[in-house]
Amino acid sequence: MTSHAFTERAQGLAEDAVELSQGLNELAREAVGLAARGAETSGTSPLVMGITVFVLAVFVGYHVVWRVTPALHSPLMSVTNAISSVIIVGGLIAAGAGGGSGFSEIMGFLAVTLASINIFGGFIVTQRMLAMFKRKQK
Amino acid sequence: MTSHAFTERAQGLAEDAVELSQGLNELAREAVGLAARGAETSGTSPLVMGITVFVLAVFVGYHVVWRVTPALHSPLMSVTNAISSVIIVGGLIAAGAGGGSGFSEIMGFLAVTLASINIFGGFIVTQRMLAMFKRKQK
Amino acid sequence: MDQNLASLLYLVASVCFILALRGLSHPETSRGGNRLGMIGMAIAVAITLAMLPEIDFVLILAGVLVGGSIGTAIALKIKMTALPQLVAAFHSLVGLAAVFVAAAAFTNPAAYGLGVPGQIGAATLVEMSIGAAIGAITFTGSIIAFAKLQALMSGKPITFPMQHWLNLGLGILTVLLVIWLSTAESSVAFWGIVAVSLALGVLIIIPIGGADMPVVISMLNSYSGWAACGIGFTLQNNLLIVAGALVGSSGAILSYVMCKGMNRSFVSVILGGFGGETVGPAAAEEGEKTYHQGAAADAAFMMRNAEKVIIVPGYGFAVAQAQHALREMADLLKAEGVEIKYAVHPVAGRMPGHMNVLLAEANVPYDEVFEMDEINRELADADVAFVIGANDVVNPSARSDQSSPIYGMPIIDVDKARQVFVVKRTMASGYAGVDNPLFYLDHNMMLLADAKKMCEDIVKALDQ
Amino acid sequence: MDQNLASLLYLVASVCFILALRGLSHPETSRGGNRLGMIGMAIAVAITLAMLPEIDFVLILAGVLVGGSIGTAIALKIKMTALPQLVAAFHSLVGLAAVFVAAAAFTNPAAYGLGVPGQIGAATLVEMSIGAAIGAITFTGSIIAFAKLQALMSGKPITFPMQHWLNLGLGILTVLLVIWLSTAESSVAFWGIVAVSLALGVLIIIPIGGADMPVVISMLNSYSGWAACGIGFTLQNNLLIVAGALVGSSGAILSYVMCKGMNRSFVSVILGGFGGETVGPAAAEEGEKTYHQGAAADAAFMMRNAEKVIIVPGYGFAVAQAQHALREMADLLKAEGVEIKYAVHPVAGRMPGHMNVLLAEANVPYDEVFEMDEINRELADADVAFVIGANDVVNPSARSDQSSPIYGMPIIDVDKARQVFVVKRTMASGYAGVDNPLFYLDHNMMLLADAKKMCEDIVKALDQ
Ligand SMILES: NC(=O)c1ccc[n+]([C@@H]2O[C@H](COP(=O)([O-])OP(=O)(O)OC[C@H]3O[C@@H](n4cnc5c(N)ncnc54)[C@H](OP(=O)(O)O)[C@@H]3O)[C@@H](O)[C@H]2O)c1
Ligand SMILES: NC(=O)c1ccc[n+]([C@@H]2O[C@H](COP(=O)([O-])OP(=O)(O)OC[C@H]3O[C@@H](n4cnc5c(N)ncnc54)[C@H](OP(=O)(O)O)[C@@H]3O)[C@@H](O)[C@H]2O)c1
Repeated sequence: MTSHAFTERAQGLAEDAVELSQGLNELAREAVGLAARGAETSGTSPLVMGITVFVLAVFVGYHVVWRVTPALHSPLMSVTNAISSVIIVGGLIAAGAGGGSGFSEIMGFLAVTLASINIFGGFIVTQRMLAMFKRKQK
Repeated sequence: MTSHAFTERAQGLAEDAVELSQGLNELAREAVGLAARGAETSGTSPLVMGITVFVLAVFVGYHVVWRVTPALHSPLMSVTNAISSVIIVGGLIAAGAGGGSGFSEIMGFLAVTLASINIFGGFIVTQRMLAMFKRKQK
Repeated sequence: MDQNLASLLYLVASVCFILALRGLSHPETSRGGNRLGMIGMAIAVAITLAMLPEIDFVLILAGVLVGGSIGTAIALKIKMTALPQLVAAFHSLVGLAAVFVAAAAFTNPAAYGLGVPGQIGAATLVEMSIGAAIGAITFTGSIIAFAKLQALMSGKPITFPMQHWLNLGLGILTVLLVIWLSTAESSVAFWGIVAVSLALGVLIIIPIGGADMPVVISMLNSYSGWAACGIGFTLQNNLLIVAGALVGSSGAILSYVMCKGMNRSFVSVILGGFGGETVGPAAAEEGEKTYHQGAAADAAFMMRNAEKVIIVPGYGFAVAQAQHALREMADLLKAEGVEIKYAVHPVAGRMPGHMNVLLAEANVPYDEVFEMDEINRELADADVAFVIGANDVVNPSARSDQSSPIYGMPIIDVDKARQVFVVKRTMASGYAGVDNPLFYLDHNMMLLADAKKMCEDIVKALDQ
Repeated sequence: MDQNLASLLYLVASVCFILALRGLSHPETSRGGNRLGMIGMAIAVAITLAMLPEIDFVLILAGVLVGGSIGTAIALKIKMTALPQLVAAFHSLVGLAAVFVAAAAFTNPAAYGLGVPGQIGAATLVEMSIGAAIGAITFTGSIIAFAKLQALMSGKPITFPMQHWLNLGLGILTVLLVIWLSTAESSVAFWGIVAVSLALGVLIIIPIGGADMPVVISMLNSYSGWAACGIGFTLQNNLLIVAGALVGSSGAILSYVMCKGMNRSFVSVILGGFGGETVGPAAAEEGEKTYHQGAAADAAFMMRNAEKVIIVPGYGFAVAQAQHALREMADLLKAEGVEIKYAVHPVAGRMPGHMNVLLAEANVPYDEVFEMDEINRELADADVAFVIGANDVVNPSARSDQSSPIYGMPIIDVDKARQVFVVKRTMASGYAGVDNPLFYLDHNMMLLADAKKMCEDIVKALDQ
């Protein structure tokens, strides 16, 4: 191969490579665009979805609670107490995350402990109360 | 510049270009992965979100409708009739889409027309009925 | 417009719809509620238009103008006695619109952001076909209901052998077509689903008797809601899902209320075949029993001298359009110091709340109108119970006669009043086709005449 | 586990919670409801664990075991009269748990899929700090409420000049810190928010009188729900949002019910300073008026010969723990053919539904216990109204005396009964600090003694 021919081939190769890289460049840009679009057309953001769920849940809560008979308002307080301890979910994630910093694990552990007191305490005390409400024996 | 030197430079360039294109390749792959991940960690699919909204809305509907006074059950029928015509939304999209096939535009037009009959008819007849319900004059 | 902003505004519209229904918990708040419903609809339309990339206004404006003016004209002209038919007719339109929307989305998925034809997701296709199928059933079903109520078609149940098997077969066929559609996106499958569902709508409703149409209408009301939900899932639009769920539950609850008021099961209504023969059982024993027959003057005399009169309207009152005449009669009695109350049974008439609307139309204040449970406590104190065009809802055999087909249905205890008058044209039985022992009681007097005519005669007698 | 499956199961748990509250609409369904609540919680925990990429079970098990056994032990031992304190104590724990979760998410955001420290989104930071702030306020606020109810601290309102301005200032400071946090993700800002909120919780509750604590507890109940919502938004977890919204509305509605029952505005309760002086106005006029005083034997004689006795328990009944003695007394009377009914005012006692739980504890069947509106229709027919430890809720000046601070509050009309007995220890006034004209009526007899002691004495007198 003459050096000239070699040079030419090398140049051709280089040109090819540049072209290819340009193509790839475009592809990458497209992919990034796609990623952005994907995030966008998955449409509504999680925050807005959360708000939708929240608003509907407030309506449900409002109506359900107004239907609770006044005689059971004390059990209502204790059972909602237990239910609000569902934030134990947040504690579990931190307590169970192996790779976390020690601090966040301790926070998680404490959250799980406190929420557990509430969950067990709340449901059991509610059950004790409700078990006492009896109809007249006939 | 000697031809040798030239060749070397060309080769170097070619190698660079290949490397670059490889880098880009990786980037593109990463971007695609990201796009996929983005779609994934946006988390819950729209279908599941829809089901969530649906379940809560059924609870709301159940409670709200049970609170309707029996005296207003006829207006309830006509107003729900109007409300269900909110599918006009679907008709508007087809009727207004410039680039659509003629057929889908006609479908859209018909949907908009029918839903409009219902919306206007339903709300107005409800209003007529409700306007008649009067308290005793004192 | 930003998708998030649009979603939030759609949420506002959903809340408007919820509050519109909540307003109906009391007549005072109901008008505001209806206005909120309109606002919600306006928001929904505005947001949708603002979200479109480019708008072809011509078709939209044409559709809204044509539809809007037809709707307005009908709503302003319709007589309150024709409400059941009107509602049935309107339902059919919603159903058909749902079919059209599904068809538009199927043929032009790009406009809805659902991809290109041939590439629509399987889940989307299923949602779409649910919307189209329920819409089609609602359409033809409501048309049959309309025809029966408007007497364009006999109210008699149309039954034939293997009917339920045929319906079951068509149902299975629909499911198969949906599967085909979701795998192959075949347009034959799509239109097949629509065609089969249209047929199903007819077949489901024809075996149901004309008088059961109110339950059917509520059921179809419910269906139209679920169709909207189906479209909502297709378009990933929460507003449609919420609105559809509201309407769906409303219709279901109304059907339930009616069935309970009639003491019949929903299934037995839907399986049909009820209400064919109306006069049968009554005629058999008629000869043996005796009843008192009276004239307008008797009723006028007794009521003028009463302290408390309770008026119980029923279906015949609506048929006779007697509301204004009755109101006039009540006014005269009130002027003479008689206390007047109206008692409305939950299934009096042919539609839930039917009597209330008619009484309201005649300017009867709603605080003079009482529900069954409230008034039953007072009937023993009433001097006169004036039953006008009602029959089954005051039939005491529902309380005591275990063999009666309406046994267990709660009734208005008019027989507890000191004197009862029953206004109807003949001694024939009512909707349920059972004889009414009330007519033969010693303290009851039959006023056999058209309800409106009788009220006018009593007014004349009172005037003298 | 797939994210979508998890979301669906979380939805199932949400529905369980909704149905748990719905069950409370009737005592019969309430037990099943409570069980559904437990199932919902179990599902929530199971799904969360299944979703974790790798689990360190040690800490979790330790937490659940320690917390669970403490909670169970407390719940099994607690006396029903100490319920208000118990609920307050439990609230404080939920609040603190919310703070811990927020702190964990702030320091280890990766575990929650919220990015890496220093890169948390601004919206997430705001949601997080709302959860932490409300949680911290709930924590300290509930502790103060607990201390006041348990008498670890004087129930007197603690007020000082500029108090409300200080609270306002701290509130504004919190908002500024939230803004700082969301822009700079500074951990100083985060802990600052927590610290200021802890202080706010104390400052908001100390000016409120001990007897207003029930309203406060409900309000804090509501807060704990909103805190859960805040965390739910942070973690994009719909279950937390739904559960939080349920609890939030429940607490808000209970506060409203109590304020309406007391005819006071929520704002006036929260601004505090009420309930400091309890005996003031009563003492002034006491000398002038005369009242009949009786003994156990008088009450026993009258009630034995009565046909219908209506028993009205109040706060003193709870304090004296008289429920079992009262029940014994009622049993003896029933054995002699006397009809016994119990009347519970919506704000009798110190907690909504307080009296109902105590009566239920003493095995009084719930269908003998009536609400105010129901029983007020019957009081004129009652031979004896037996008021035990109640005062404000039977004070007739609420009906007639426009100058009374409790004017307009609905009351149980015991003065309409033929004979009234009031059991209390002294002639002092009740919670609202106003004199009670009922005591001086001619057909009323004061039985001045501890409620439990008096019931036991009446039992003895009846036994003879
Ligand atoms: N409201 C609903 O939503 C609903 C839904 C489904 C079914 N239903 C059913 O409909 C029935 C309603 O009971 P109802 O007591 O209102 O009506 P009904 O039992 O159907 O009786 C109506 C009576 O009115 C008389 N009548 C008809 N036209 C009259 C006229 N022009 N002037 C005077 N009287 C006339 C008829 O007797 P003559 O022919 O002798 O005059 C008939 O006996 C119930 O059986 C109920 O189950 C109601
Ligand atoms: N239930 C709630 O949710 C709630 C919430 C907030 C506020 N409140 C308020 O609490 C009040 C409740 O009314 P109420 O009539 O139940 O109670 P009250 O008005 O507080 O009166 C209770 C009475 O019980 C007497 N008493 C105390 N200990 C006693 C004992 N050991 N034996 C016998 N009597 C005893 C007291 O008189 P002596 O000291 O003379 O014995 C006192 O007058 C209302 O003013 C209400 O607004 C209730």
